[in-house]
Amino acid sequence: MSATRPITSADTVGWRIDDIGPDEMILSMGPQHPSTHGVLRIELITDGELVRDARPHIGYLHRCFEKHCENVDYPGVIPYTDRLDYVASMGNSLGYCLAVEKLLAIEPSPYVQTIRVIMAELQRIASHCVAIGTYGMDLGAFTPFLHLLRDREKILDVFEWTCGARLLYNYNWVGGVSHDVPEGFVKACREIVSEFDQITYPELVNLLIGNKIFISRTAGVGVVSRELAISYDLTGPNLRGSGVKYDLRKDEPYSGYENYTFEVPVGEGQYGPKGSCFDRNWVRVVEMKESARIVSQALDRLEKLDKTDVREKVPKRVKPAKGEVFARSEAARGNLGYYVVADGTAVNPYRVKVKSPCFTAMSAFHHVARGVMIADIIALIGSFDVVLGEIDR
Amino acid sequence: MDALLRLFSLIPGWDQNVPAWASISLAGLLAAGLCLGFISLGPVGYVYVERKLAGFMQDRLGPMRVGPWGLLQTIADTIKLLFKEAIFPAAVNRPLFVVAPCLVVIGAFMGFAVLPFSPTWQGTDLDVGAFYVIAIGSLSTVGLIMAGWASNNKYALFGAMRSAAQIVSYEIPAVMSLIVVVMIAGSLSLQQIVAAQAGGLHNWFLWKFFPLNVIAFLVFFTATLAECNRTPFDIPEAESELVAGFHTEYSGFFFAMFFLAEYTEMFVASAMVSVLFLGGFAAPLPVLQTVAGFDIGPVWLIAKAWALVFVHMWLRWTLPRLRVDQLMHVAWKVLLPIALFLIVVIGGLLTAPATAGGFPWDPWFGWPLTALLCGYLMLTALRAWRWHARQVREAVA
Amino acid sequence: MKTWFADLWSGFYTVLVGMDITWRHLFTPKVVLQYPEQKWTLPPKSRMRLHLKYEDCIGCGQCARACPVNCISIKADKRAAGSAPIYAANGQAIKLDVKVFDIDMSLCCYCNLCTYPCPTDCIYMTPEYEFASTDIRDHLYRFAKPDAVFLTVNPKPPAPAPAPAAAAAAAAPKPTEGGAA
Amino acid sequence: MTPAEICTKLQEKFGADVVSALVEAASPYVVVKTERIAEVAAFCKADPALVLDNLLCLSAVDFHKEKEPRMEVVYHLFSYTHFHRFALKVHVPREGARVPTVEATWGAANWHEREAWDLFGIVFDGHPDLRRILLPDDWEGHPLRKDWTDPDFYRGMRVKPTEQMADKAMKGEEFGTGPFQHDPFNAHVPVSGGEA
Repeated sequence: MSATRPITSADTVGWRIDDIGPDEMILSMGPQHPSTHGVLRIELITDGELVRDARPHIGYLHRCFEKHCENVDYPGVIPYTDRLDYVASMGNSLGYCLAVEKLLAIEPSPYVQTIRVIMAELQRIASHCVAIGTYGMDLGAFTPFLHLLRDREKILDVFEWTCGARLLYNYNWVGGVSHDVPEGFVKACREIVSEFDQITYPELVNLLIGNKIFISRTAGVGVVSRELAISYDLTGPNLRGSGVKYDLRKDEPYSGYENYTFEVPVGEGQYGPKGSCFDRNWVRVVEMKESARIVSQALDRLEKLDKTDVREKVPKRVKPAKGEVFARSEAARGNLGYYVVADGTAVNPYRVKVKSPCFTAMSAFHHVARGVMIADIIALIGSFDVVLGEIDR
Repeated sequence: MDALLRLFSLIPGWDQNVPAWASISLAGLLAAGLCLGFISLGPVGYVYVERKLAGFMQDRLGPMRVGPWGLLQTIADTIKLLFKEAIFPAAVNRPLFVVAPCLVVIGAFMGFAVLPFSPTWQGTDLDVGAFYVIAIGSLSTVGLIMAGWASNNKYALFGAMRSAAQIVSYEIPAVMSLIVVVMIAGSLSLQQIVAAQAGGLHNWFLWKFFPLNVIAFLVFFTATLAECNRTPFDIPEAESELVAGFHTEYSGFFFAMFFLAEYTEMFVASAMVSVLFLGGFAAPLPVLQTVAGFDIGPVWLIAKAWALVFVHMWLRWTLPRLRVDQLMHVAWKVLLPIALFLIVVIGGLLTAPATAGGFPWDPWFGWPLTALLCGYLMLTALRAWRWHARQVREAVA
Repeated sequence: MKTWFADLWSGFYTVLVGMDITWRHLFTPKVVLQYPEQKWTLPPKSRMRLHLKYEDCIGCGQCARACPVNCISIKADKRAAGSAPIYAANGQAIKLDVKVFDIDMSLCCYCNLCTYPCPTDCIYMTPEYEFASTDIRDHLYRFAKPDAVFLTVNPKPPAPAPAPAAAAAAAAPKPTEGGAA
Repeated sequence: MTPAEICTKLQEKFGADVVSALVEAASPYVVVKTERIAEVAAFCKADPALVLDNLLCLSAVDFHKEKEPRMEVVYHLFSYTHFHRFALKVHVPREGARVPTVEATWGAANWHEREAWDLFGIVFDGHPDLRRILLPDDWEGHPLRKDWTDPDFYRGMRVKPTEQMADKAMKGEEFGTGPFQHDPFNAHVPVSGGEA
């Protein structure tokens, strides 16, 4: 089996003909492939339908986010963070703001924190809607995708109503948020949440997740063991799918997450080994429900809190002292870490490094992809729920 | 063809002046032309219906732009496809690349030769009609493999290999459950199979040996679904895995031919299912067989076939697709044992004198069950409508 | 054997459950908006095209500095000595002649950061979103009108309370002229 | 364990190889001698009191303006057993930087190190697959270094951001669509007319 031959840094382009065995074939999947969730390229060595080895190539969407950050001021970075994980922008900017606030030692008011929590959780629902919907589509079920997008649209409507944009919000600011919630926001959110709980969630479970074909396509496929998950720094639903009960919202609460009661779902391995594609998706599905729970609690809290100026703590000029901070937050796709270094002299960050959850998830891909079938490769990419904007940055 | 011949003889002096071979040839050509028209225009309708259904199931509207409610959308698409450039990638095997879609269409088209639309409206009543359809149906496999090979594309090759494996595997449960029907009818001729089911809904083979034949029906229907490459068995095209499978490299008119073949095959398969299990051109009530003295058998057959095509579409927009090994699992380990079991059991029942004509309760199940199914569907539809109305009321309030 | 039957049944049953759901969705309300005929009512905060009330611009360039993608370019000169003093709507004296105020909407990232530092609230985002074009140059909006007669501008400094003219303008945006033409 | 305890433990084990430590700040770290980082990493993961089994982030920072210009590689670690966090740092020279790989200890380091090589030019000795990851394979230079300047051309295409249309308009130039105008391979592409 020549596929296991160590790859030297000399062959940079890809596998060659002498890397594969007599019955094997190199299949290049992507960057223009319907199911690679953007522009991911995967080189596969296949023996018929079986995948012997896989090698992901990333970078097709690289925009050098980190270089951008060094050239704009601290608030100017936020629009760029929105474009990292463009499916869940609220979570990204929240993570960045938390990091810079830690650097500046600002604590936003509880009112602002509650708004942030509502936004982040609504965004998580919207993001998981896309994740599960596209996952269904990867497996050939088109209908759940559009049912879920219908719900996502409602959430985006609320976002647009609040901050003026549907996808790239620039809503979370250092020390606050850009706009206060509009009149009638609480009622609209409650409607969304109740509709999600009563209609979308049961329908999703019956139509897609409970379907025997879906189960047999996902259960037992792409099993990520607990050790592999931790070693490769899989986070968020990918980690919890492997049975590690770790959620930053619970274990390192930020933005007042300690005030809400919610469960942290973990993969239970109902239909096969723990850590399979099914478990990862199951965790996402249950997480949507828990997020809806958090949203309704946060809405209660928001009604009780006194309205404060949401830009009260926003500094006129963000210029932190020399220092560095590594802050993590639980974005929709996992732990999003920002490592921000300030040199104390400039209004630009000296260095911003993003630890994106998709990047690390994708780095474990080749371990899981060995020995599965081509159709499972699609299922696997979808179950890691990667967004190439965040991998390539 | 018989009907056409009879029409000819209505013309005064035809029989005297035109030799028999000429009128038979003319009738054959005319029949072929009719079928060709039917299969070319049919997909226009199916595609529209499918897109509308998909839209409605997904809370969308489907095509709405071209014509009222988008009625002319598929016609516009067809025109576009016909006038589009057929692109030949540099490395394709050109002769095979061109022949493949033709073969696929021919395979789909030839099934029409034996489909009985009424006692007289039939291309020809072959003695082995049932097997003919099955045999011809797998001719398209050759076309698919050719297309996949000639495209010189790894994805197309995968699609071709998958489709070969799939169609060959699903022939077997299809034929096995077909044998059940053949045993009951005592003939392979489609005319005689339909004739054995005449006299009302309770006489359909679906309700014979209740509930054994229902299972046979499901097996056969599933197998035809797989032979038409429809979801959940659409792995040869599997657009999320293999881009477009065997027709990845096709464009323009050649792509349209694959499309045509797929929908034609769907119709032929559904018509076969209705001939074998749902009485073919026999009406559910004998009274409905003729309207003003005219035999409306073709209408019944087409209606039944379309109902089954609707189920095909319904399934497609509901289910995910199976993986290739699970597909084989379903064929060989699920459908085939069931079909074999049914052959043994029903064969045994047929030889026993007490049950040679079916179970005593057979006539009593067809009507209530059909009514129950239709009633359930209507009720849920009504509930959904009323829910809609309530939503509108609340929105207004 | 038992799992075989269980799998068979669960496969059959879940298919039926799924079909039931899609059947019901055939009759449920549709959520489609047929765009050119039906249009969204955008919320007033919508961030679509940038607009500049040129009459109020004092040429301070804070918006250009705030822009993370540098889509605003401003060139301003000192007003000629002795020319009559003019003021923005909120009473700020305009001391610079804004010669060039170009916004390249093909670069804009719609982040709204330029509007916050503006001292006269003269740059704002309008809910107008239909400005797609086949030529990228049509997205260069040039707001500077060097020969403009400032009809709306106060000739004198206004009364102490500055009129919230910009806020009113943001609520009811007028169609913009200018642009590339 | 608190950062101070972790630091003491590391100092006990590695002595002078732990160059310096900052444990009181918000983000505590120790600086380790570059050659020993792989051993320190293995120890951090294996020691039952530490079990820093998760590499949260591996980032490189280019301090080019310091008195002695250097680059730092920062390892943010986390333990799923004890739920504590810690950071290791190594200092490397800006030219010819080499750091032993920790890929054997934490799988996640594989791609992070490739990224650091790609964007900073730090070579990780012993890395199994040290290729460029984000940039094209034939890219020259390492763009996140502070002394990086954009090249003018990459494969005949203009790399530098074209001057903004507005600037060009001010100079009275025809502003085409960037790269196409200057690209010899695209010289035949007409720049569509239009008045601005």
